[in-house]
Amino acid sequence: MGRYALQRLLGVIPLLFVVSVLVFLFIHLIPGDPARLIAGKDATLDEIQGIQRQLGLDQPLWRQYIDYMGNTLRGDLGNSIRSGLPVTDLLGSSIMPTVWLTLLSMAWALIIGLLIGMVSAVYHNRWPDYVGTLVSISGMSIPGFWLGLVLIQVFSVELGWVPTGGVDTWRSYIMPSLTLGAGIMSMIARYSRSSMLETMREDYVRTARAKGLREYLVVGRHALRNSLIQVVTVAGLQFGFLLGGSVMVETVFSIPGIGRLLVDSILYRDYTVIQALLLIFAAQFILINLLVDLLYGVLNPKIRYS
Amino acid sequence: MTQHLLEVEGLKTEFKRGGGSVTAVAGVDFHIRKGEVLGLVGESGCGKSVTSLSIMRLLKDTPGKITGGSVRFEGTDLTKLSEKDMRRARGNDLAMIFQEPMTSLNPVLRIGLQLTEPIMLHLGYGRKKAREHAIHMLKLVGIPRAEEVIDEYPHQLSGGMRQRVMIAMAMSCNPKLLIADEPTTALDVTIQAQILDLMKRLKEEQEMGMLLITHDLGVVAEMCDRVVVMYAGRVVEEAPVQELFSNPKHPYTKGLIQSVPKLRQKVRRLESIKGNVPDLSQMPPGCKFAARCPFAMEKCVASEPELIPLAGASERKSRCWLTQDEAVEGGDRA
Amino acid sequence: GSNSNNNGAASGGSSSASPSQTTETSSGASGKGITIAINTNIITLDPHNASDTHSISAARTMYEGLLGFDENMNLIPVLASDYKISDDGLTYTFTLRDNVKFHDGTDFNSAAVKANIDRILDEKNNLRLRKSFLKVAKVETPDDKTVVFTLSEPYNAFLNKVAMAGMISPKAIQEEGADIAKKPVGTGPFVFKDWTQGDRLVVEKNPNYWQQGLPKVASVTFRSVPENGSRIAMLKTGEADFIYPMPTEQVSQVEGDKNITIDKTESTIVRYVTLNTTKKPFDDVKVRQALNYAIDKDAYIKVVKSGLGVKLNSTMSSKTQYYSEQPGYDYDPEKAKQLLADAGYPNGFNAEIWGENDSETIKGMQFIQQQLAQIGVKLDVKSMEGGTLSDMINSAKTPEESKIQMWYVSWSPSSGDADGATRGLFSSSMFPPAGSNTAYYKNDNVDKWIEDANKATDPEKAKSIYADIQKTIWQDAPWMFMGVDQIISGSRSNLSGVKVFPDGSINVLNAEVK
Amino acid sequence: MSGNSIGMGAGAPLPAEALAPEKSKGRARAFFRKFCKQRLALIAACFIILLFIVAAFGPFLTPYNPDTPDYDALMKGPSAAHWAGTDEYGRDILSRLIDGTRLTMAVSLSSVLIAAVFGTILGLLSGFYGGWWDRLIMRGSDVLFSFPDLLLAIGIVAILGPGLSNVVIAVAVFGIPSFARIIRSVTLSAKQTLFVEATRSMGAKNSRIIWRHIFPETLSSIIVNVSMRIGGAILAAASLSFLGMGAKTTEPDWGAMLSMGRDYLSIAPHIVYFPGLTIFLAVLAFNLVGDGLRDALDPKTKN
Amino acid sequence: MKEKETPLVEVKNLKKSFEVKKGFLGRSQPLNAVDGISFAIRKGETFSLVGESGCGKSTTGRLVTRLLAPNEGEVWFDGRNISRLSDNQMRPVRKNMQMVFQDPYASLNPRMKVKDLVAEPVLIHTRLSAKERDKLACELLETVGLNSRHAERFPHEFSGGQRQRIGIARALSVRPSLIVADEPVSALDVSIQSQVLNLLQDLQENYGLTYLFISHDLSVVEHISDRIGVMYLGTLVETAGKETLYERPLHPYTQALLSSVPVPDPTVKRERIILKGDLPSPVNPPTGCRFHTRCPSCMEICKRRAPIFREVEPGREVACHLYDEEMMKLERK
Ligand SMILES: Nc1ncnc2c1ncn2[C@@H]1O[C@H](COP(=O)(O)OP(=O)(O)OP(=O)(O)O)[C@@H](O)[C@H]1O
Ligand SMILES: Nc1ncnc2c1ncn2[C@@H]1O[C@H](COP(=O)(O)OP(=O)(O)OP(=O)(O)O)[C@@H](O)[C@H]1O
Ligand SMILES: [Mg+2]
Ligand SMILES: [Mg+2]
Repeated sequence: MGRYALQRLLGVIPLLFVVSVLVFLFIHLIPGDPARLIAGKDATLDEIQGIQRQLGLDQPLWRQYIDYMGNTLRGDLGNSIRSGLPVTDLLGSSIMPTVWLTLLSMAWALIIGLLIGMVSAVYHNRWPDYVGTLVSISGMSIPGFWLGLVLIQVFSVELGWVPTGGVDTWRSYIMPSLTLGAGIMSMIARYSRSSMLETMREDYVRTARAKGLREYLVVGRHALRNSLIQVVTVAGLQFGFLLGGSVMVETVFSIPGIGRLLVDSILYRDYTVIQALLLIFAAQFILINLLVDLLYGVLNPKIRYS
Repeated sequence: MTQHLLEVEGLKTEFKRGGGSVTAVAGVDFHIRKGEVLGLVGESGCGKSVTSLSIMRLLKDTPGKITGGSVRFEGTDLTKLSEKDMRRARGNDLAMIFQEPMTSLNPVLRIGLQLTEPIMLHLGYGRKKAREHAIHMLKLVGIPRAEEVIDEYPHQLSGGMRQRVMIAMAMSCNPKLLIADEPTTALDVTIQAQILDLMKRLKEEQEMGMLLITHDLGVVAEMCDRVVVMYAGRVVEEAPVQELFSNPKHPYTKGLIQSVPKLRQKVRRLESIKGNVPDLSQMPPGCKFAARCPFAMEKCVASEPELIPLAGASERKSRCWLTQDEAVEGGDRA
Repeated sequence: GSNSNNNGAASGGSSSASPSQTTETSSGASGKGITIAINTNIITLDPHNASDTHSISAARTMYEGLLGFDENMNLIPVLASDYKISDDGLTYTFTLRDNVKFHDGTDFNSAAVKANIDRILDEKNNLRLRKSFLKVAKVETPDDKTVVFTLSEPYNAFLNKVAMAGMISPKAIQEEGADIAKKPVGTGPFVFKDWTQGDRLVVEKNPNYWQQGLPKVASVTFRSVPENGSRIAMLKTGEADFIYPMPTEQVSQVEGDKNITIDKTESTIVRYVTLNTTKKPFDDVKVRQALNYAIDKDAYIKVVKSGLGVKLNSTMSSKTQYYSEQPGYDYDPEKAKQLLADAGYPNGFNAEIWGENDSETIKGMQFIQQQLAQIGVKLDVKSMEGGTLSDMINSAKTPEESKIQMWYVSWSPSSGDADGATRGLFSSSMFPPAGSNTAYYKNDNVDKWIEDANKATDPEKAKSIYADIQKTIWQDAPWMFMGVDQIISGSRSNLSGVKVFPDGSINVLNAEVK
Repeated sequence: MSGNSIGMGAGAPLPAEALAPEKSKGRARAFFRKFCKQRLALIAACFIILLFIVAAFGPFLTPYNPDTPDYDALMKGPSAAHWAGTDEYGRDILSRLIDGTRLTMAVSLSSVLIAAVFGTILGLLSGFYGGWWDRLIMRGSDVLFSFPDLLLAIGIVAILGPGLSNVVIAVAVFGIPSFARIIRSVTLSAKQTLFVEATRSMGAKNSRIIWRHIFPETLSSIIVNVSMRIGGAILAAASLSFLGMGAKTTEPDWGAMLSMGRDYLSIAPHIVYFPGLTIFLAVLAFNLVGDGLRDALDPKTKN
Repeated sequence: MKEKETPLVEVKNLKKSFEVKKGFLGRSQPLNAVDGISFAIRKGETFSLVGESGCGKSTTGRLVTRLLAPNEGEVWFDGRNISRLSDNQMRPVRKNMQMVFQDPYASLNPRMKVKDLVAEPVLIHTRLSAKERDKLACELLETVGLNSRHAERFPHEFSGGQRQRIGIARALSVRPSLIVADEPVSALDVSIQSQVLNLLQDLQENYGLTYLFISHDLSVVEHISDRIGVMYLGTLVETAGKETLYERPLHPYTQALLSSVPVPDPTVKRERIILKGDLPSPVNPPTGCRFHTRCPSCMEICKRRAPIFREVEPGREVACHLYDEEMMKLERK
């Protein structure tokens, strides 16, 4: 397992390299001059050129890339163009809120989604199935920012149950993770429903019944594990989207996470921060894929043992 | 008359399909005695599996439903049992082996768990004792390294081994009746020979009744005491195995036996039954075989003959107008 | 005569910096902290490098300059108790206040001031404030309490710039280096506690603050809450004691709420549309005037600003130095059509209007589009992301290359000075990319006056020059003059003393929780 | 011909009908029957058809001019005159919703179709040819996947300038990698099918195998995914609007209406509720139809 | 004599291995699906390959038709080495070799009409117009015992046997000289199976076809073949004419195989040779003779050295040390 993981991780390096080049080209292709944006509207040309010199933005692109890569490889992500703060500081403070947010979203989305999926599958084409389907499809039809705003209006302003946002207590995370998880929950519910339905048609489920097992064992032990294998893959992919897609939720709920950091950095063309963030996104995406594969192996002995 | 182990009478199973429903099994009668192997043969789709699933009441996840007849097992009608009582019987008195050893075992659970499930459930053994019993069963079906195999996953075993595991599982609670639905069809001949050998041996040791479903007449000839031939959801002939092969009565049975290429038979051309099995949803009114029957008469197309015991032989029945005259006078018509 | 402290240095007549502590109570320090929700992140805590208002607000809780602003953007003495300006306008002499200590315990003295100015001027540091001090030829410290600045040429706005420069402890500058942006050490009423960029800044009461009895709250927390709806929700739930900006749309809703107080002030932020005077049809002054007549500014305030704003009556806000109100351009579509016809566009014309993509700007552009449609001018509204827009504007190296036609935008002079509200926008040396004269407005008189005003050491003279400038530009109409923003903040009713100044910075010195 | 009687036994030749029972309703018909079985999906499909009609004839259906402001009737709640109330400019929200249908549908449909076309081509190539192609395309989609959507969107909108088509492209680009992956996996399994191997063994060119045999296999996944994704595209476009990167800001589109109106949530909620509800219903409908299509096209689900 | 003897297909020491990943931890390993087999098929003859599942029959079939490229060895078709041809060069050759597949359900594209299915090879290889193709398709359908009225239908409307006829019609459409039939009847019911077997025999007579017939069913193979090759784990263990093979199997595997076939006659009681154990994995096959782990007459040498596949009597080749006189001699020493 360890060697496999290592192998996979090493295989990631070229990908990261490609990503870094693309990212670099891409963000430099986007119009907008960070020097001008930082300097502000009333800046003089001299001032702007000074900033460009200081940041090395007057160098040819390839030179900038080499410098950047050199520093990155040395573990120096540089300083934010906009605030002058070390990029590592910025990342350090914004990663955890996003990680918590996504983990919590994922957790409840998985639990509820699987539950709905299972109930839907067991009561296939009966009313619990219809209700489950409706709930799950509704979950993916609501715009996230809208759901967030409504939740705040109802649960914070009207009822005063939970804080409107921030990251002060675990209670601050309730609404954001509800909002963020809604779509994923729906996805998982739908995938687990269809994969459960498929699994329930398998021969070994019939075998389990032929043994005289009770229904909950048939479903819970024999069908669920097998469906999980497929659901995990979907959930893993979604996880990547979660991390990247938390921008809106972080904005609505004032969570100082990497999503918001990214938006801000993009708006100000804070190249160093964007580059670092994108490498993190890429690495995270790859890591999650790897994790999914490993989990896949844990759940699926065929892969684990052969 | 002595009580049979299993008595199936007028069993009828329908499937919902589209708007209406089709009758996959349309009034099947047969019986199995203790220690007897009954073969159930017939073409694909004639209702063999549905019959066996109906007996086990395993139609839950299909659109199928038993709509008539009775399945008496040691006197009790299984079709009338509550789901709970039926669960108690399944895996215990009645065990089943399925055709596909590759897919009938749960790929993500260890052999041990799957084997001990029915043992703990029906025999009430503890985990440890159940495991010992499971190992014993694995040894019984001739699996080498039983102690290791029990902790492995199905995909680590070959097809033949898996089918042995399935057999061990089915036999683990000393069933009185074993239903084997094409247990060797998916296996290679050399492995099939091993498995058939094993089943024969076990059957003799355990004294249980067996319903062996197959389309391979060779297997029937080797394994069975009596044979029931099905066609289009109906029993068309029933006979002791020797007589079936030496003197088939129903034209379908005849055609079937003649169309099988036999080793060292050296015929230029094979006989064959023309045409195809009729579609379940569009059954002709008369004899279901009439359209393919070389001896079909007008009568055959018009009305369907009944399954009638034949005179001169014990336990012979046939569903054909041609053999009606051989019928036992005043015999107990089904 | 010598022009000393035209704002009355000794008196501290404004409420904000009043050293006379009549209101002093022990309960002021009762351990209450307050939370202020703002709409963007605090970028840096380096007072010499902060360019956005919230960073400036944040820095000002911990840092003070020799001078400061009151709530009308008038200059007031802070760390300097007095100052003198020589007649030639080249020498500025500041007398420093006694007994002021930095948070790290070191003394505030003239050496500290010099160290700060050196830091600002050091090219290596590349600080935003540097350009404001480029005219400083030398800084002398004849004694501990006196600092003398000598300028290379007269600079009318110099005092405003001095007011922008917060004083950092020289020891901290030495020790922290660049990290000073994360760990501020100043003389201000609050001491740095904790800062997570993007989330919050916490500052605590400075127990040794030189103004007796201040501050009256134990701590101040700034939280960045970008979403309008969330910010107001926090105010309603009491999670925030003060929010700025208060979303204009929501004002009417909370106005009846007795727990919430709304405060409105006119700002220095002006909103306008620049018209590229080098491009047809905007090269004709009649067309430009016609466009100005075509806008119903009352409706503009009502619709776009939810009634919270005032019409722009000059090139700058009334809160800006040397403001002079101009008459005219009342809503008159008939006259507008007439002017257009006179200019040879009886059927109007088509044009593009550019702007950023925030909802407020989009709303404004839509409004303008609707209004101009009445006189036959069809606008194509192009809202662009800020960086892109800036590139679109600044990629033209000469007026001929410029693509810009109309740009709906706002401007606020960073230190409330008239030069800042004029030069960059109307001087012909400030065509993009050098500056923000996106109207490509060129009037030789105006160019000359801008230089003259800058050198004028007499405020009265400066005032009259700026009046000429404003009048001329108003008539030339290189802009459509739209409105002046109101600064609207919301606070819990039990909080007083938190003020937003016309430049948008938040002052918490007098914050008090009842 | 001699073969004529082969295997037909001695009896008289049977009529063809007896050989193969007449059930040649065709797959399309069967699919339609299956689909109509699903009530929810059917209702949703009707709703979508309605949307298309509204999109086509929008300008003739609006009770008011959707762009005419009425400064005396700002943010009025629903009434007999204005069924869905008026917005912050006093414009009739219902008219704007009707008018916005066209733009919203155009953006979402075209972006999904673009994604589908490119994703399908890439998926087919990558799945069919494997090897170098496959690695390139899949790594490419990895890269795209690991690129945050938002950056892509901003980047595209920023590079190409604002405007409808660029939002379409931005939304489309998100969709390409997932389409490519789905189609790739379908292609991989279709490639394994015996009938594809059979075609190869006949000596067919790759192009023929791909377009005649594999592409039709992927069609049902394409259809299902398109219908599912349209909902997602509506949401994505709305999210772009939320971040200020929407389509044309002056013409109504639902997402822009929703995101521009959100500042009024607590004072004039109808400004947000109606666009929100419309988006919800439309996305729901597309998802339900997608679900229904999947069930109807899935050979495993019997009736 | 030489000219006459040129076989239609000649396979020389053909090898094919697949890279298989062992789990997700392991490296990929070669799986020698076909490991050095040689045989020849004369024009007009039916040559059959039998063996257990996974022994490489289908792989051989796909190598012969060049659906797979061999790792080693050569395939000669009609006097031409086709094992190194490119896809493009191979295309015209395919006109002369067509395939019939095991699964009549999966080998017909469910989306195509029967007439299009049947005429697809014609479309690929000739320039006939659509009309001519339709006409040809109808003729072909009649040839295989279907009706021209079936032409407009879709495959799902047919039963398994009928579909297999469609598959055969398709293979016939370009008048190939060789038809490779991979388990063409094993998915069919016995009653239908015999129809198809008869059809294949008739077509061979009428059109002078050559068959490479792949099956695991010894009875079927005996019925249809002229010569038979028995495969075990990627190698040929014995080839012989039908008569000799069934009368007097030489290789112990062939013997066991024959004795394992259940005979549909309850009166026959045979002495069975029941092999022990399972088929070893082709990823790491046993050393020496591949069959030695299950062989009832295994000797010492079998474990060490692989026997050579050699002609032991005219038209008969075996790979077994039992028939290896020199080896036997060596062994005795
Ligand atoms: N789940 C199901 N849903 C609908 N119809 C079914 C189902 N299972 C079986 N049938 C129908 O019932 C009939 C009998 O099927 P059954 O499986 O019993 O045949 P069989 O004799 O076992 O054939 P085989 O030899 O192929 O296993 C078939 O026509 C089949 O279409
Ligand atoms: N594309 C492939 N990739 C990897 N392994 C393969 C591939 N094709 C075949 N094999 C392996 O090669 C061996 C021989 O396969 P082949 O299909 O030729 O066997 P067969 O004799 O036709 O078996 P069956 O009777 O089951 O069809 C098997 O072990 C199989 O798993
Ligand atoms: Mg069956
Ligand atoms: Mg094969």
